[in-house]
Amino acid sequence: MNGSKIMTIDKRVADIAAAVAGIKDGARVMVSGFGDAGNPTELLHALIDQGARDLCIINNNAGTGRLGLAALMNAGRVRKVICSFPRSSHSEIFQQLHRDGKVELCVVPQGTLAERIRAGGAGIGGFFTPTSAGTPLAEGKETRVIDGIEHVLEHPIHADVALIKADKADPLGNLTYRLAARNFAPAMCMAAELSIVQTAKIVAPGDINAEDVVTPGIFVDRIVHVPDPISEAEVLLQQEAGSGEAATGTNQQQAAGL
Amino acid sequence: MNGSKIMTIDKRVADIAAAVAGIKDGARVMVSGFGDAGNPTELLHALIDQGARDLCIINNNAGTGRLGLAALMNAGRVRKVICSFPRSSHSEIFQQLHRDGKVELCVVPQGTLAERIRAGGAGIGGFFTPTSAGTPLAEGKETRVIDGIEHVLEHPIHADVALIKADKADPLGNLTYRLAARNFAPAMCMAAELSIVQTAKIVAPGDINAEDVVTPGIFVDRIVHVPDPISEAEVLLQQEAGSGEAATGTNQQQAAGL
Amino acid sequence: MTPPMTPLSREQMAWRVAQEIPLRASGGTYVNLGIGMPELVANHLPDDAGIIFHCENGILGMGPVARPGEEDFDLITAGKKPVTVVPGAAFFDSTDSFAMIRGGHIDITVLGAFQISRTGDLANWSTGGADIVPAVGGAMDLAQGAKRVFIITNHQARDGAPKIVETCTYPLTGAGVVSTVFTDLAVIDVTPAGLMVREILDGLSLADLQAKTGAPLTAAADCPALARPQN
Amino acid sequence: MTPPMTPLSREQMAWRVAQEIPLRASGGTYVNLGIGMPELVANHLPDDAGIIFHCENGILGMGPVARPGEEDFDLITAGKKPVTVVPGAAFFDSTDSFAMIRGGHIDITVLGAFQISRTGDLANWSTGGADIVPAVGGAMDLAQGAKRVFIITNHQARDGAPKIVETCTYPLTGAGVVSTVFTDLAVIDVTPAGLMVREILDGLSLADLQAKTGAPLTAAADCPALARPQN
Repeated sequence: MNGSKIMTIDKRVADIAAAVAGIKDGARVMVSGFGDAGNPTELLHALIDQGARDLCIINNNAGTGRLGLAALMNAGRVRKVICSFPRSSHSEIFQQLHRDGKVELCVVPQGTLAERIRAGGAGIGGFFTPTSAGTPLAEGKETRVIDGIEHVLEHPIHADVALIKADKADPLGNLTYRLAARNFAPAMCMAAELSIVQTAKIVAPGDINAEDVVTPGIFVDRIVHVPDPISEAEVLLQQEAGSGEAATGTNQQQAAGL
Repeated sequence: MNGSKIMTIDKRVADIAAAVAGIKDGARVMVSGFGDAGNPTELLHALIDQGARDLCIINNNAGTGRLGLAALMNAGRVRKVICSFPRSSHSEIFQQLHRDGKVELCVVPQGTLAERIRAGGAGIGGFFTPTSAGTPLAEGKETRVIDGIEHVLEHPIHADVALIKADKADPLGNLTYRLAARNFAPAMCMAAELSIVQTAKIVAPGDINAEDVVTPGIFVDRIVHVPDPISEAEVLLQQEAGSGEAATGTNQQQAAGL
Repeated sequence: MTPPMTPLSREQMAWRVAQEIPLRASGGTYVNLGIGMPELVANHLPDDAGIIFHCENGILGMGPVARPGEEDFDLITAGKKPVTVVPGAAFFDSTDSFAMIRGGHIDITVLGAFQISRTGDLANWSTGGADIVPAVGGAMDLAQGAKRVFIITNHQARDGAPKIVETCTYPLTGAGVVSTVFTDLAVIDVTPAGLMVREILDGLSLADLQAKTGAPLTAAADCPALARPQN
Repeated sequence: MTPPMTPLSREQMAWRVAQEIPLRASGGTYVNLGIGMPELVANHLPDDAGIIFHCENGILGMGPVARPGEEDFDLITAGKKPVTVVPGAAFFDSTDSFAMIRGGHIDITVLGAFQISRTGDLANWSTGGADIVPAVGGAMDLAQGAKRVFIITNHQARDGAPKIVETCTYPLTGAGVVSTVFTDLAVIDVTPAGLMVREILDGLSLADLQAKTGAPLTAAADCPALARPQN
């Protein structure tokens, strides 16, 4: 880093345990990612080690394979999932827990989910959307015909914590993301009281062109450096090629086994 | 440009007259810019030459100095302005027209203006915001107490046309903006039926890193190359320094005099 | 009367849908393909056709599937398949991606279906079974938001039940959203006047088609034969 | 009783406000300064204080005013002044900028005022005169959205009328939004129990201050003197 005058701001924490410190039982936790792109797997494993339970998870999916969100659910820490698509391939852990009545499910259309999260971050008290009008997902919701089209009133989603995977971060919390790994991360950083980011690269202030910042630092609270994040899809691909180990559990296991 | 396979998409038009062709009398026209940053001055001058009148303008301000939006208003083409701050310094043309009852004014809080434009582009039928609750700007509007806080229901703003100033564009319409010249442009590109962009630089597809695109091409319809756009603030600065000419009117005048 | 031709195969149905997508528009045609059979439509569109594929997870300018060994799992489709992008692609977040969908910026979406009603209601996300975990993804947003909704589906379910029905019995994805239904037997437009058969499998009578359909169909006397690829 | 000291100058008031802004928080303090007197507050904050200035037109990390000859009119403040940025700055569009303001992400905004009511109502955008073009800008968003709203203002208007009043007579900017009022005579917190004088100009009695104020004030018996810079 340099001696720039704004270097008194430094949101980096020492390690991944410090990153998830203080997350409370019962917390509402937003988790970035769509499929395998943008999952904060190491933060989720640290949350298993940290011990918080009775969590309400907000994510596009409901965990796949055995790592990350699936591992957190398998550890019995999740009470409820708010998501758009819990039935991805390899989502057996969630499906079993849901069938057993151990995890509650709230399904939200993906665009409504994204917009509700943004509304939470942007101070919007509610909004009308045509999406889901006339469908079972609108049952019990206020509706209104606007310009001849039936709309559903949707409410903002806030969270106590967001767990986010970025590609680059500077100490002020300015972030960029790789390719399609961006998805829900920017809106979740806005909507959570405490935004915790694992980033593959840490750069000096100014190294991200100010015009290219995707998430401005105002929406970020803690940064932890995870230089080589695990990808479950890559693990599965290696397994199919016969070259991989079974992937399981926590960061300790990950450090030992993978 | 290259021979890339997507080059059948080419939103460039031959000249600035072609850029504004077809704008109808009575059109709702969004105009990017905040102060002097991001004003599509050449497009506005082309609109004077094009002749459309009885226009409803949506902009953060209401024109300053004698160029661009102020020139359009001075030419008697504007029926109504929807904006947040019409009382900038050098806004004499608008103020006189408004006092004379020749231009109607609708003042909207700046954040509500931005959010209403985004709502227009994003298919939101309306939203609740605490901004303006309890003030004269909420008079006649539906209100609702949400979580103990009074909110005002605000409606989306759509437009027939957006006139936009960008820094870089590729033929597909992907855009970037300089510094703080971005302001209202991305939301306006989303909310207008026809988005017309003047850009200082035209680059080949792929020359803007896909992660750094600010306005994706789906929101853009026409692109015109204006390599060296005029800045009224720079003109004024030069005048103060005694080195400039009086700035006036249309592109022809601009080409002749400046 | 000639015996009916073989119904269209999945690839032939995808080819037929592709014929309906405007090519080489200088302003581009923005298309979102749903997961499953709709993805096949891309196989039948020329490379330089001016079509930009949108992926709900934040991509404009999706290209071909990634070659083995070149997969990058930060670059996947809505169906979670590793993919590539074309020059001039753009990445953006989920709120912008769904602003494109919900704001009416996607010209055409191609989706599968469990059922389509006479008035264009679509059911394609849930069979309503208590034993199935419900999962909607972006289906409701696409059905409601795209300018035109094309459905690609077999005319009948595996058990022979009609998929085009008077009223959907499965949970709705959207009400009155379908533009055109492309089946293995016909092309049918949803219009204010009801379901209009635009093309019908060569050798199949309207009465035959009606017998496989759960809602009333109308067709011109000179209704053309269902187009199919030459090879 | 000593005669009252000279009321604070504009720069001294700005200095006093600056004392209330948390410095060197490792997470940063995000501050938006309104146009006019609030801008002076930046003069009294050290460069390395961990404070990030937000401009409503789409900047985080505003730096000093641009030097003559180095102005770039694509890089201006909300007050349209050419400015600079610090390393680690970010640019964004108006919707994101106001999401920061309206979503409660700005720690402190410093604004001017025509009137402040006993319950923290703020009037600072219009005197309601029919001859004046109304112009609100981002004032209502800032007043409603920032975590804390600091007001910097002379205690009385030029004609001697109190600016702190029982009920605002000018059009409101926001209801119940003000946290603290910093005047040339006092620092006054808006609390559920009413207006609490936290500091009062040395030598000025509470009764004197109350006489210049249009709403009831309360103060502790040992209310400290209004702090002012040494030089």
